[in-house]
Amino acid sequence: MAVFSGKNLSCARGHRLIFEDLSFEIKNGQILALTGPNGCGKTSLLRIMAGLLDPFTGSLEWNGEKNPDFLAQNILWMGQETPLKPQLSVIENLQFLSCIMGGPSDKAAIQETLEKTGLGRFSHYPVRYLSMGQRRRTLLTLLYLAKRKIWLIDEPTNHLDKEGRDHLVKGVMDYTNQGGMAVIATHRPELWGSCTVLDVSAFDEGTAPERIAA
Amino acid sequence: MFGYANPKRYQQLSRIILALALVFAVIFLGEGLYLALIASPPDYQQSETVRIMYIHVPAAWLSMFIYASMAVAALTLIIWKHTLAGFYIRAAAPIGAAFTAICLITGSLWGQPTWGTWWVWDARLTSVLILFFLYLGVMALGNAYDNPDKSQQASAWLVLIGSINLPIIKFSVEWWNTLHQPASLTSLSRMANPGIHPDMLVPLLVMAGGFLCLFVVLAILRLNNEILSRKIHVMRLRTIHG
Amino acid sequence: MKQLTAVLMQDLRIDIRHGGQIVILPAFFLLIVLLYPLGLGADVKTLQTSGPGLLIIAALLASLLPLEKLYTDDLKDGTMDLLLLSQQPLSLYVTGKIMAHWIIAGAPLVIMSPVLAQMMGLGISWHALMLVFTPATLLFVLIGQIAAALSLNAQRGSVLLALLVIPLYIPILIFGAGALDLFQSGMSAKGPALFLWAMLAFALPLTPLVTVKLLKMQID
Amino acid sequence: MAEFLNMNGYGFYIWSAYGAALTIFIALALATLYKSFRLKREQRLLGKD
Repeated sequence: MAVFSGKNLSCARGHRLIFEDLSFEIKNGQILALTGPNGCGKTSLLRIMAGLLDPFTGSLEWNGEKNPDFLAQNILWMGQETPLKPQLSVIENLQFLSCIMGGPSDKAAIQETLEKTGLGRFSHYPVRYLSMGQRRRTLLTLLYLAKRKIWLIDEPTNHLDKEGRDHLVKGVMDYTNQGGMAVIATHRPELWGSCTVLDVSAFDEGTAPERIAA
Repeated sequence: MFGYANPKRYQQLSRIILALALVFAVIFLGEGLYLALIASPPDYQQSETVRIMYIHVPAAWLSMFIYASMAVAALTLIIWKHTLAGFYIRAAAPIGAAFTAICLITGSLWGQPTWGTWWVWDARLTSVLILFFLYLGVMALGNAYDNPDKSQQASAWLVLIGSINLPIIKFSVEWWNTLHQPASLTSLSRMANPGIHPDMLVPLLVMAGGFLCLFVVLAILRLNNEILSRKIHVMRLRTIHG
Repeated sequence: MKQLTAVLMQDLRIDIRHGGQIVILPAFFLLIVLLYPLGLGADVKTLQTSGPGLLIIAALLASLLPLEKLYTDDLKDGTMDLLLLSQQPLSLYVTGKIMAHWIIAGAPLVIMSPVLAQMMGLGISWHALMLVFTPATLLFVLIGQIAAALSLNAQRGSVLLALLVIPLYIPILIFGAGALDLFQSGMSAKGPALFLWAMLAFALPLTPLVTVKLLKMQID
Repeated sequence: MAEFLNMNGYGFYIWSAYGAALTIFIALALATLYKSFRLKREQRLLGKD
């Protein structure tokens, strides 16, 4: 029963603390939804969890002890941007990204995962033909391919149509039901069913930070 | 690295150095100009135009010295993250460029009467011209970013890379000079630095001292500007984000 | 190691199959060399004396073209974030980028140089040209990589890039042109040619490390 | 005095050299002082609100 937690994290942007003394804890099979208005630090918190941004204070722990290498090996980051090259086909993009994230890079394995996320038919289409929803689903395929324990997804549902959104939510829910962990920065926590909600703006500098039982 | 290192200590220190440098600058330059223009004898070959050398050579020394000092500041910024060093690079670069420009202009004004052309592809002059572009590069990179920390880091790295390249450039220009130099020019360039005559050396050194003090004065003024503008940048961020 | 080939293959695919960069750069190189006879007059005497230098200058200008687009796409679309989490050192990624950059922007110039030397009426053997152009184009690529990483997030990047990079290209230009000049006049060009290879030996190991440091600085 | 200014024929070059150096220094000094004046004014404005 692994636990991924952060102790009194704070993040500085420019010369100001956008959030302070924030702690969180997430166990297997759980989804943590980060909410709060834009600019309150949701994305920055996610980037700190992913190790892409150094926190001003505080630390991240896996099963209670600091282990940055382990975290770096088991975190999968999906930001608001879509790291797909429009000229290359879906399979070529995924081959590259999967190779970077340590997943399989042979066509067969990728094709089979693409079938699972419903993009099998388009595997040889250049990405520029795909809609934004289909591109996000391609990235969801990468989530499966990379087999990483902790999924960090930033605003997955914006510019997605209904059908794309359901597909994504189902994908993440299936994953967490099988014991994975997911932290999602979102404006619509109700989409993600029974998930613990952490309002990042509550930890704003100066406001009294109430601990939210994770 | 919030703010900058020990501001208070820097404040008093800079005020003392500024005053001292200003006083010495006036003394050295006054004495130097007197020596250069009035007291020193004309050169037997170039007659009066040697007086231009009393600015040309110190300016060249200064432009090299300032770039070297920026390289040291770049090292301290990159290794010890000392933000004051980052401000120094932004403060010193324009002064270095100014000295290089003076060196080039006085060089061509000296070239016209002595060599008959406004610009002579002499090895030293060409290296100074390249150094001028290195300075422009540092200044351009310095304010190419909106995030001040990034622009400091980037220009520090450029100064480092430039300082590694400078000796290579100097060597290659000198080698190039031997390759393409028509015979007539070699005799002229020997005349350009005819083994400094002792009573010419004194005004040269005094003027160099004067330029150095002038540099210190300008550097400190510009350094204060950089620190103030960083303070305002922080204030603006704070007022906007509330 | 797999990541290096993955980056290399991806860049080559983008540039060759889709971007057509593999055609544009040599065409630009040829175009500049075409301008010289039009500008200087086509009599062999002038072309021969100034030919070697002009060839290297054309290679220098052609190598400026691809610099701006080197890392901007990867930074904007978030690939750089994934690379940081990829557990493999970033220098593999940068080395892959350097190899792809040279294959696209360097090798064609080296291959074309004998043809252009003939056009300029230079009596330089093709292996002398290879001996000089290979290190020269590699050095243009290496220093270009550092400048591209330096001016990554800057506005008006391309103008800034040229200003940063050309002063650093000057030693390569001098020794390259000097070597070709000596080769043409039959004298031994060991000195400058060796110096070019020495500069290459100096720059090759350092560039990936410095570029990684600069990219990391730009990302956070 | 005229003979001194003339610098037996080279006066033009010598004085324009010294003049150029002087103008560059003055320009740099003025730019620096003007910038510090503008920054101080900006700081006063910021200090108020």
